[in-house]
Amino acid sequence: MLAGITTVLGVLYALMEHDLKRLLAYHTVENIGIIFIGLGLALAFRANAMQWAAALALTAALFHVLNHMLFKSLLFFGAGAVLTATGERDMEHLGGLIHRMPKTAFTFLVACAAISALPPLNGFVSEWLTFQAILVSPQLPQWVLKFLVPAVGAMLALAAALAATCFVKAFGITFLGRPRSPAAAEAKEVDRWSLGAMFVVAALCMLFGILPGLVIDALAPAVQMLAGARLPVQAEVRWWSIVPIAESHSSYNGLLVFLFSAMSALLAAALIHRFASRRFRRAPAWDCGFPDPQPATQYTASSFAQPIRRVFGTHVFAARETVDMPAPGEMRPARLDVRLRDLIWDRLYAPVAVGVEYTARRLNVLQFLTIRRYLTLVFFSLIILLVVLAIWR
Amino acid sequence: MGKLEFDIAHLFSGGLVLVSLLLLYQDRMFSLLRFFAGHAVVLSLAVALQADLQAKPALYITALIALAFKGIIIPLALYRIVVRLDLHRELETVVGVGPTMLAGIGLIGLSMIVILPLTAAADPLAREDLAFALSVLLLGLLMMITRRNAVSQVIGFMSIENGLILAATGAKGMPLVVEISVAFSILIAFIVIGVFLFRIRERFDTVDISALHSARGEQP
Amino acid sequence: MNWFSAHATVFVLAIPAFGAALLAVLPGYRATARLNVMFTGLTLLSALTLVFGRPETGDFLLVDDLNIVFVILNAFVGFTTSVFSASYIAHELDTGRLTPPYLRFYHAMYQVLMFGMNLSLLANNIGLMWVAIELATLTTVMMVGIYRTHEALEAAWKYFILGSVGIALALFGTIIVYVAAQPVVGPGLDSMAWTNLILHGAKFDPALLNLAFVFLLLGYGTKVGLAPLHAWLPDAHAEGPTPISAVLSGLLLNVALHAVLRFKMLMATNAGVLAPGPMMITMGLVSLIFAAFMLYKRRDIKRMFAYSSIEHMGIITFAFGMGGALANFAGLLHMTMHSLTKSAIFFAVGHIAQVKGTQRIAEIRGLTVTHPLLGWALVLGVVAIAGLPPLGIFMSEFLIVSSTFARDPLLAIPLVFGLLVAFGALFLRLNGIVFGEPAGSTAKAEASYLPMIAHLALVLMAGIYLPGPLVAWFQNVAKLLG
Amino acid sequence: MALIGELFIQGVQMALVLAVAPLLTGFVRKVKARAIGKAGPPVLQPYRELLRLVRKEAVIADSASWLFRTAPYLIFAGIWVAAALVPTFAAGLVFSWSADLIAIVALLGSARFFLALAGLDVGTSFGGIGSSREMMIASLAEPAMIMIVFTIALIAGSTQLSSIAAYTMSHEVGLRVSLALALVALLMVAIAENGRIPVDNPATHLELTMVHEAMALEYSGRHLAMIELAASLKLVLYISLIAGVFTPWGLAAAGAGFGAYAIGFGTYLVKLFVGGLLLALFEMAIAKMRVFRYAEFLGAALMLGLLGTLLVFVSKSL
Repeated sequence: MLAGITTVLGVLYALMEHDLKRLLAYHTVENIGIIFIGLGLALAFRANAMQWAAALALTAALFHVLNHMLFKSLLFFGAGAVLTATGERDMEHLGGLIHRMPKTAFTFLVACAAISALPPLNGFVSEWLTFQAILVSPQLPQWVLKFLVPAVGAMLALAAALAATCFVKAFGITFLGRPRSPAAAEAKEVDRWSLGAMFVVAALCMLFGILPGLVIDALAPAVQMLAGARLPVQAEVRWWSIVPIAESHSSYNGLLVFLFSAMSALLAAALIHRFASRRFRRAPAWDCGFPDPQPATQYTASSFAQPIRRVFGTHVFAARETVDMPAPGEMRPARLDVRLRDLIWDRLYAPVAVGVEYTARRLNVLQFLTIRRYLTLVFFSLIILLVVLAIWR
Repeated sequence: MGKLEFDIAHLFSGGLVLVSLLLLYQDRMFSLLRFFAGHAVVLSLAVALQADLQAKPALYITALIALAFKGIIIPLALYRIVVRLDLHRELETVVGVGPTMLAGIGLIGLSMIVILPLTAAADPLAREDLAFALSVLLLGLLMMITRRNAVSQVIGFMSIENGLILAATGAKGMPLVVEISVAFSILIAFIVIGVFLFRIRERFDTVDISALHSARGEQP
Repeated sequence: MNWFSAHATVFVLAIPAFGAALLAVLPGYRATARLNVMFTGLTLLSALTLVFGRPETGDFLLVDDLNIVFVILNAFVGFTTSVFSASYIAHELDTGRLTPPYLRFYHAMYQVLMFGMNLSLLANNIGLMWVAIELATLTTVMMVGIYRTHEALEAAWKYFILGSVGIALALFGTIIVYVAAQPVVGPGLDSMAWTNLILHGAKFDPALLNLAFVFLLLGYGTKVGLAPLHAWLPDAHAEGPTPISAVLSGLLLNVALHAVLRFKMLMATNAGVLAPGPMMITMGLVSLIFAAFMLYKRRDIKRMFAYSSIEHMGIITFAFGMGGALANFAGLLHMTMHSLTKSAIFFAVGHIAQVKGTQRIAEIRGLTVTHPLLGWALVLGVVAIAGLPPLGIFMSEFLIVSSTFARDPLLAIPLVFGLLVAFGALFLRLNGIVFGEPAGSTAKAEASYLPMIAHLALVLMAGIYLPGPLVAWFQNVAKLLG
Repeated sequence: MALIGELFIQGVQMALVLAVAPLLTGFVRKVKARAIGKAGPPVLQPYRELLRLVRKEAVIADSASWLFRTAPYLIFAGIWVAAALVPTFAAGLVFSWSADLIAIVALLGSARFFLALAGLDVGTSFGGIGSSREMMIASLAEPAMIMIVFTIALIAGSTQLSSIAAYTMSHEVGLRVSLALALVALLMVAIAENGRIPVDNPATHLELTMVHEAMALEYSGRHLAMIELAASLKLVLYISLIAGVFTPWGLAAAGAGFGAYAIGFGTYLVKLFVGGLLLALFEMAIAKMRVFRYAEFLGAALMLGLLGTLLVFVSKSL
């Protein structure tokens, strides 16, 4: 449950973040949350001796660990590339990078799609598995779990959707549109090696998404160890689709989905190019008739997040938007400032942190005792045990 | 085993407990040393008696070590240390002597409660010995934690160890007793040397004052 | 091979003993360092032969499934550590923290330590075991004090005093066990031999056994470093040479734990005793939670990881206290994993301390920038020690937690709580050390990375895939533990 | 041979949804026009529009990147594949097991993902508005959808559309509260996702209210055609999804004879017709709401879905 909350909050804060790297960091929180959902379910199942379900949940968790490793590192590569190329981390000053560094943009796009759990990439598979695990959870006896698990599922879904939003923002604002700063305007593509690395990882993302069965089988021994059971061997399921429980129950075939989409996209493109006019002409953006050459008029990260901020804002961030419009005739720019005070932090985490801090400080005294006092500790523990012994019978 | 020997053995081990109580009572360094010598003597007597009863000549060695090493050498050495480093001649106690004594009585009671209700499977003498040994041990520990002087703590430790040897000898036919007593004597030698090493500081208390920690960057 | 494995125990003991004697007289640290490595290597080899066949148990020596695990682990980590220390110590010599005579002493002591630990693991006699553990303790005391700095001496002194009290308590417990056994088995060495004790344990006087266990738990628990008997541990780790910290955390604690386990087995044979489980569980939880909180305020990196050792010892004790095949299995696994991981971490920390010239966390920053390999190795180590998948410790911790949930959910709550607290602390600290603005020298570390990497690789491998035979073996041992 | 046959059927279905999509859109428009007493464009108007768009040259903004040009095809592909997986006139199609409801939801999600990116690509303020609002809607609609999927899947014991359909056909499901809730929620989501009134108005280009249109604003020519087609495909998909899950009657079983397929075909067209009719009337009946009311609208959907799931969870245990 806590995992669920963490997940959603992580992604929400990420959504509010301009700093590319900080955004990614918040997302790590989210993904850890997802992983812990898996682990938690696994524990619950295991405690109720539902080995196969535990195996499912655990596989999902481990798979997600793997995926997260992949696409998060890819994202960080990308962010690093952007940083080296432009020296900017604030998305508000980026934009239009796709023209300057198309390859980086491509890999980053793959990573974004993967982390937003879009098929046919790997992120989707692990999330799908987690959902499947949630779907078997009504068989848990505990009532509390019965009510918690669907909620967690909802949160997971919410998180996934928000993640998509967040990465549309991340990618859109960073790579698309028009450069918002000279630095972004003359960015250079990064060197061949880092590009190579990024492409390799991206390829892995795709591979794991398309042929998840292999990964699941690879994870099987560990799962077997922990959950006492394992998922059915995926290798010989027809056409490399994955079937966690039973085919009638649920199955997913990354390969086919991938081929399908690829085929139909190509088909459509081909048809269009065959029969339709292939001509096109470059022209300034139309923008409903009032185009504005200034890049500043573009949608920015914070304005992108604004609707979400409105929706969740008041509850989660205690967001305060203060617009001060200059009185007519007054010569000063209108300014909109957004103050986010994340309530959850204040209400939930801060007290915990304070408590831990306090306890730590209290206990820390024990580091500075004299040997005699330590001996006293030993002495008293001895006495206590003896007394226990004495009064036992 | 005759009644008489039993009583004598009982007497000795009981005497040992008594002496450690007296050790607890001391507030002068030198009297403490003397009493400790007495402690060792009583121990050696008890051990010798056991050697006789169990017909294990090896135990005589233990008795001898106890007598010579702890009864004479160590006290003298400590005496020299005290004089050489002119430590405080009176012992600083953490808790007053009175409460300490009460606590000591309580500990003896505790050890009796713990040991005596044992089934009679173990022969009575062993049980007695165990009970007394345990109380000696606890008293020694109590002494270690209620006295501030390094010397008195060393003595506390040695009385613990006397208690152990008493127990070891009390257990019929226990092997390795001699070896153990030798090992312990070496240990104690170490400790005494340690006290020399730490002559700069005469108490354990001052061994790790926070100054050190700040030097080590551990002080918050 | 058979003949060899039949006498393996002799070799396992004789080689270090001989090595100690030899290294004590040989001058020249390079040679001695190499010899040190060689001897530990030989010990490892002869220990490995135990897998193929085991010698029959004698009056003094005993080989069974339980201690083979410990012996091999011991020999292995001892070997890698000696490899590490060879280069490490050389560096210490260059920086003038040590002088050749001390070094000779150091190597001799190292062998003595190995001897002591192996002896106590193989001992079939509770008295012998006691003596061996004390031998090991005293040697480590000297090693801790080897730098002769104010703090080192103080740490050694603290270790020494607390250790000796522990010794005394343990001995008393041993005596009581003998007293309990003597009427049944009869006087003499027989009633100190494990084989007999386990055999006749049922007929012993339960009350005596209880009493004995209390003392043994406290006595050896001091060595294991269970709170509140842990006081010596952090300083000893922080002030001693890093290889010794590694050996302490990785091995000596295990050895003491092994003793406790033996006595727990003895207790298990007797029906009348009050279960040792609750005591161990309590102490384990106390140590876990206490250490977890202590992690937050640490300024000294080695001391921090020392506390993390306490924490893990708590977990392991807890697991064994829970008992039952699964928990025991998890405990064994966790112990193995912890030894490997923690020694690897200490290797890394040793390199760090050498290149940065400080152990203060505040002064170690941005390691991944200045020393990528070292930094990431540390990250991996800490990730492992914090129990994140897919590394080995995650597996064991998961097993412990889940079995606890299955058996006694109430106990699981403090357990998980402690784990989370420790988790937070570790990552709080790690963040600063590894990432953040780089600071301190960027000098290259001379010492060899090999042991560290080997350990981490093993841990990773264990996390992903455990070989079947090993699992079977551990499960078998777990059953043995009852 | 059998495989060929199945593949053929699959192909037919894909072609069918593709062919039917513009018709449905046109039909809805027509009905709406009629309802307010206009003559309205002919039903086949959408086809003409598409053709016209395809013939026209495409105008691309200077600041547009390769993504801008590839996005339409990706979007189209995503939705088409999703639509192909929904049983329209026959269940248990050959590829139906290659993805389940969750996958379908996710596919739509990816289509949306790219559309939003495309909206941002040119870097105009309207595109931005569009995509940010779209994602906002999505971020609520998707979980609601997942919740609905949960409900259905838990009742049918599968996330596999064909088997769900089979389930609802075979068993007397009866009136399950949770199913009803799911239906309502699904309708709301469908409306939101297809950008119909009250959430969005496909006809408007009034900048403050448009969502979907805003993203497609910079598109023209064949790209616009693709997107339009995709949009109407989506509509078909949702209607046939609802039909397939809640009213699977007449659905031909896998490998059934041609007659069965014919029946299925007919019923399917009827279903679409009815669906479109209802949609149009619904749109007539109510007014567009403010952008930030969407949250409540979809939040309600989400809550319904969650409630449904909870009910199932509880009832499962009883």
